[in-house]
Amino acid sequence: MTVDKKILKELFTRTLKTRLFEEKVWDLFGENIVPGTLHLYLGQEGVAAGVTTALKDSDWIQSSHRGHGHVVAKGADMNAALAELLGKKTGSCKGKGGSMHITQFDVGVLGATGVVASGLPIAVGAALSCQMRKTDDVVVCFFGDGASNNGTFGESLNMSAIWKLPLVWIVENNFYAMGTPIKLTCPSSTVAQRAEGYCIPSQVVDGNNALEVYEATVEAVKRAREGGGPTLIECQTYRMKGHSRFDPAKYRPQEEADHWLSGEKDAVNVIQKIAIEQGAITEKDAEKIREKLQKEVDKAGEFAKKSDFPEPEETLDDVYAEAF
Amino acid sequence: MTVDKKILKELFTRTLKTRLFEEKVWDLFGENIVPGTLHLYLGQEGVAAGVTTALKDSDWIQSSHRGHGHVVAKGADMNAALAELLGKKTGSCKGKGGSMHITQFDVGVLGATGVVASGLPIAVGAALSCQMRKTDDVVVCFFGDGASNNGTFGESLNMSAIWKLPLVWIVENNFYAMGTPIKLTCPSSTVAQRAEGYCIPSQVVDGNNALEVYEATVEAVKRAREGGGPTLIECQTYRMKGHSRFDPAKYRPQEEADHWLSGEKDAVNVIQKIAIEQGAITEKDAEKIREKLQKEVDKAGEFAKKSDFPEPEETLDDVYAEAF
Amino acid sequence: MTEMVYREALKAGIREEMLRDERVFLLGEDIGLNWGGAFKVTKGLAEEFGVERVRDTPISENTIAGAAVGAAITGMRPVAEIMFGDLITLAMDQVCNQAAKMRYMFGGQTSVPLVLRTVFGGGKNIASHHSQSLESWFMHTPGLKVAVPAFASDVKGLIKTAIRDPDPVLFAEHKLVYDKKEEVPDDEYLIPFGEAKVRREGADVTIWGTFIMLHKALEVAEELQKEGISVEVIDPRTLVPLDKKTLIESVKKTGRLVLVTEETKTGATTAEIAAIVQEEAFDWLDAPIKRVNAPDTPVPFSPPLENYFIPDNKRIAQAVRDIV
Amino acid sequence: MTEMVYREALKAGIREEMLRDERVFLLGEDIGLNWGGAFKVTKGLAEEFGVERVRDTPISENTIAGAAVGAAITGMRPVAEIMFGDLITLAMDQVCNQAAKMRYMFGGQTSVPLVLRTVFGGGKNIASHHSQSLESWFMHTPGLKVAVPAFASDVKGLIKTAIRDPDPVLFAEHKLVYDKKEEVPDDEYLIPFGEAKVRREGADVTIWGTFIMLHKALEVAEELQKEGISVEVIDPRTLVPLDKKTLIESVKKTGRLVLVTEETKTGATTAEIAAIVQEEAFDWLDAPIKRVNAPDTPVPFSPPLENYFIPDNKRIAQAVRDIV
Ligand SMILES: Cc1ncc(C[n+]2csc(CCOP(=O)(O)OP(=O)(O)O)c2C)c(N)n1
Ligand SMILES: Cc1ncc(C[n+]2csc(CCOP(=O)(O)OP(=O)(O)O)c2C)c(N)n1
Ligand SMILES: [Mg+2]
Ligand SMILES: [Mg+2]
Repeated sequence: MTVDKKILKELFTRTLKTRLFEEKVWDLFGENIVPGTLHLYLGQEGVAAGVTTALKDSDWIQSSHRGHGHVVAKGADMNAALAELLGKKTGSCKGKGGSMHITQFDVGVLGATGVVASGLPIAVGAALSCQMRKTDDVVVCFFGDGASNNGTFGESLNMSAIWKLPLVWIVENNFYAMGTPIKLTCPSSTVAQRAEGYCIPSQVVDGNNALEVYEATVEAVKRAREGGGPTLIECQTYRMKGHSRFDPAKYRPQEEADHWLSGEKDAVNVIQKIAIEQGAITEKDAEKIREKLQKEVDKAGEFAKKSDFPEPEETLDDVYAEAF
Repeated sequence: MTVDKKILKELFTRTLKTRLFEEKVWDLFGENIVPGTLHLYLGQEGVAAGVTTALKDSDWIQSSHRGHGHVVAKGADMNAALAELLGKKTGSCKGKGGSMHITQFDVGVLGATGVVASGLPIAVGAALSCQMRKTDDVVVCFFGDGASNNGTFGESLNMSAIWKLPLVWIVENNFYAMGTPIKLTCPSSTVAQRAEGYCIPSQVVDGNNALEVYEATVEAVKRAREGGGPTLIECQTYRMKGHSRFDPAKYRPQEEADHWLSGEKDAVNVIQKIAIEQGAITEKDAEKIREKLQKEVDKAGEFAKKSDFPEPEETLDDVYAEAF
Repeated sequence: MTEMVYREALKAGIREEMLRDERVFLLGEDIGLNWGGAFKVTKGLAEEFGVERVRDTPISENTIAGAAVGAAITGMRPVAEIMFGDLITLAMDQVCNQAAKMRYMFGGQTSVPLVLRTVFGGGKNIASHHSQSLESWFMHTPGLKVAVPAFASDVKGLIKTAIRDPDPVLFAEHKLVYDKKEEVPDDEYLIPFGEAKVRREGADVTIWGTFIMLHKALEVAEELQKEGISVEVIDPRTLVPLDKKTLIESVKKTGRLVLVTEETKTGATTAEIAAIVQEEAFDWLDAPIKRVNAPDTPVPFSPPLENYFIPDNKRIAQAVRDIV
Repeated sequence: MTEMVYREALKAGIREEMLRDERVFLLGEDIGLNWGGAFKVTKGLAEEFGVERVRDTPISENTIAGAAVGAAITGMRPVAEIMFGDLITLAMDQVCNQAAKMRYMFGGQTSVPLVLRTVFGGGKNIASHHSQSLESWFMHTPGLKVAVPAFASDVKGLIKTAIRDPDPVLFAEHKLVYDKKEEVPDDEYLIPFGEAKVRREGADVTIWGTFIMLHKALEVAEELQKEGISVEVIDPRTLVPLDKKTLIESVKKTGRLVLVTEETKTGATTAEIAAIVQEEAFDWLDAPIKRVNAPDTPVPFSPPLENYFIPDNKRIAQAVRDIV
């Protein structure tokens, strides 16, 4: 596949933006102003960037509990995203959702969810809706290696296959579910192997390489739009931090961590190198892009911090369309 | 595999016994004395007979909603089984369970269940228990093609694989889940294909041929006992009647039904022919066996009919080990 | 007005909505061509509207419910069916964590206009896994609305309201009311949620109940009239929203209240109603509120046991006599 | 006596039982070597007893629960953990249809001696999918026992009783009590199920509640004492079996009752308690029974919202003042 230079630049930009967003979250967390827990997307940016760059605005994504990166890459308003993480009234969910439910419907995010693997059935329904309404929109569903052990996985893959839904399944295989290494819970060497049982074509790609992810997604999206049904793409990647807020991830073998967390494997470095090599951007462009994004992110941080908390009574709003 | 003549005779006997039992149930149903609904095993006897003949007494089976055949083949007391179907106090569940919960723990039946696919997790736990208690018992779990679309299927197959449990998964693929043909709900041509995703060896056999089923089960049980983990066997078969009590099964294509319901495919005929050809029994033996079994079954029918219903107040018993 | 059974009135309501709004579609197990629903509610609709809009699904309860969620939030109006209420146990995450909470946890970004139809109740001798009455679980789930139509004239107006409602509705039916006949208006009509119906006026005691128990209560009221006891019978029609006003006014008039449902007693909807009434009409109560429920046991199979389990006219009448 | 936190007392109880009975084993997600349980309850046990007996599982809630059932009915004593109470939604079939009903529907043929540990409650700002209090669902499930330990001195004795109980026990914990300290007996002790504990004696009003609300109630009682209001505080310790006697006696003494739990109000356990007390102590009640619960909303994320959601000392005190 020859990839347009604009696309390469976009891939770099989205990867970096997602990274900078998460670094900001990490800083705010350090300031102790992020309530609750956090599942950072740091390290996995290549996946969200690669996937979402292959989508059009009206396509949908279904996120997981590790959702910041997905919404940012899909084009979220970062002010509203960061404000949500801080529990502010200006947050996209008015402070009701927080990290695990960070969602921006208007940019095509169906929802982030705290229940592992619960997004898969929802993605099935959304894709069915796209099909029945005769749109040419597709749905992409992100979930983790751990999620593929939950019952909804088989049910949802199957339903997507029998109805030939316009759906792309993205497994973000970061080799751990909390502290549990995938080797303990998955007998095969890839998650992708499970797709065959449902006659769903699959592919394994380097999730830290946004270009590889992009190319695989383009192909899958094309198939989906043309009525060819679902595809599963396993993106192998790694968490830069632990699972959640307070996890130092000491259970990971040093060698493994060193490999994945090396500069060479870093998602931002990987796509920056490719983009420069292929003449899509210069070192200087990269710097400029970084500066611009950093400013945006910083501004979002300020916005979030300055925003007010919701009034206590707002607890009672939004349970139903109309209160009764 | 060369199969002992005793085994052939046993296969014939169990197949026939299961058939006669179900015919008796059908008769009682005709007399309008079977309360509730019924999922007859008629037609699928080769599966239960083939599987259970490969087991020892202390091995366990987990049944489904179509459980009469499983319990009878595993050696159930037919009096208690028939009495249960009639809701009698002398039933194996004291009349509390009926057709969908027909269970005889003391002959190694873990339970029949009304919730499709709910037996799979239970089989996982029983097999884990066999493993942890260092017995050499194995667990066999029966379920339908339709059940393989439920979430517990993937969860349970996976757990059995990662822990190398002494478990044999028996899919009774009768090509329908109620009125829904498998073609509508399963994208692959076999259910067995789904086992590969979990690195579980599998095999497809003619479920109307008890010998084939037996041979496949012997191999699977051997693997399980030796610590080699689970196997999945898909037994292709067909319901002689509709799904349940009042289903005339008109939705089945005539040609398909004719094929499966022909004398040649009939589970009793198939194993009788083999047993005779291989010199395990003569025509006359077959007749004698049939007469003997018929008597047993008739007696069981009489027993069941004559038995009393439970007292209404027994409703309150057996909720907990001790009432409070 | 046309006299028809509940089942037909329900179907008529669904059909009218499907004709009115092409976004309305049905999904569930065996609801389509070959079966028409386990209780034949949807019989004929697949023929009329096609198998896309009356969609048979695999046996995947959690994904059926989740697919309804995904379709609802992207512009469709799904009416999903769970064949038996007991099987919602498999879909509780999608129903209670996703459908019910989405509007809220996303801060009002989306509506979830879906209907989940299911059927509760015993009386068919189909034992513990097919006879439960679980409506109190859903009454305890903020974000859900819960309809409990018991009469043919109500069910049509209520299903139409449910389908048009912007919030997720658990639409609970009951096996024994499907065949109940009543005059049903021919013209289009909608019954607003949250409006109870006084099914019979009386002065001495109020009976509040649901489903088949209302039919029994009306019979009991008739009997008791002969003894000079005047019974008012209230049908809530929806549990969420709950019409407290009609009930409280009735209690203020009669001073006595009997609550009757088929649920097992502890934690039933009747507990909530009792708690509310003693809170809000304490000074008007002339006697303790009586609850008539099933005992705290699973539902037994055998007819004499199930008959004992399900409250009968005698128990209802006795409860009334106990407090007047 | 040694002062220790609830978490340690709970672990000590589990550990004693594992030492006493080798059939006792633990299974759940991340309970083992790398994590020790999301709330560190099982930390160190895998090191002591090995990974076979402290078994990390895939993310498969329904199969975790079902595996516990299968193990329990074949001779083991499983203690399964569902990481968050909200996730039992995925295991409701195995918990409520299988574990709870097996003894009954099989007519007493088997016991199901398992413990299902999980944790309820908010206060950690982890939003709608990780903060619920769902105990009333299980109180409404005949066949289950339900323990609700709120104090370190109770939890050890209760978990030991739970593990030895022949029936399935839903052992509910609460996130905010894990760090509560108390003197805990050094010698082995068991606390029988169904015996409430009067945590504080008083004359004017009774408070009955669970979990963290009991800790708040005790603080409130202390405050109110200064105003001359004497409050009795009752901890049920188990909801099933329920100690009505202690409660009714207390109400007969005080004539006033306030019920306090963190559950959303409609259909909470407090509804059942209110219904019972008005039934059994109607003539002793000098005022309506007051319920203090969370509002009927999902649990919000943002701190000011969650603080509003969870009943605080002020609301409890106000409820008391309202009726004395
Ligand atoms: C159904 C369910 N089970 C357990 C949890 C607790 N939990 C949260 S994240 C997580 C690990 C998920 O692993 P994976 O799917 O690989 O995603 P990752 O965190 O690695 O991105 C677990 C067990 C949950 N939230 N939902
Ligand atoms: C979880 C669940 N969903 C639906 C049903 C209703 N139901 C009972 S049997 C059945 C079909 C099962 O098909 P299959 O597993 O192929 O078994 P078969 O009846 O063909 O033996 C259905 C849908 C149920 N009992 N449980
Ligand atoms: Mg992972
Ligand atoms: Mg089948």
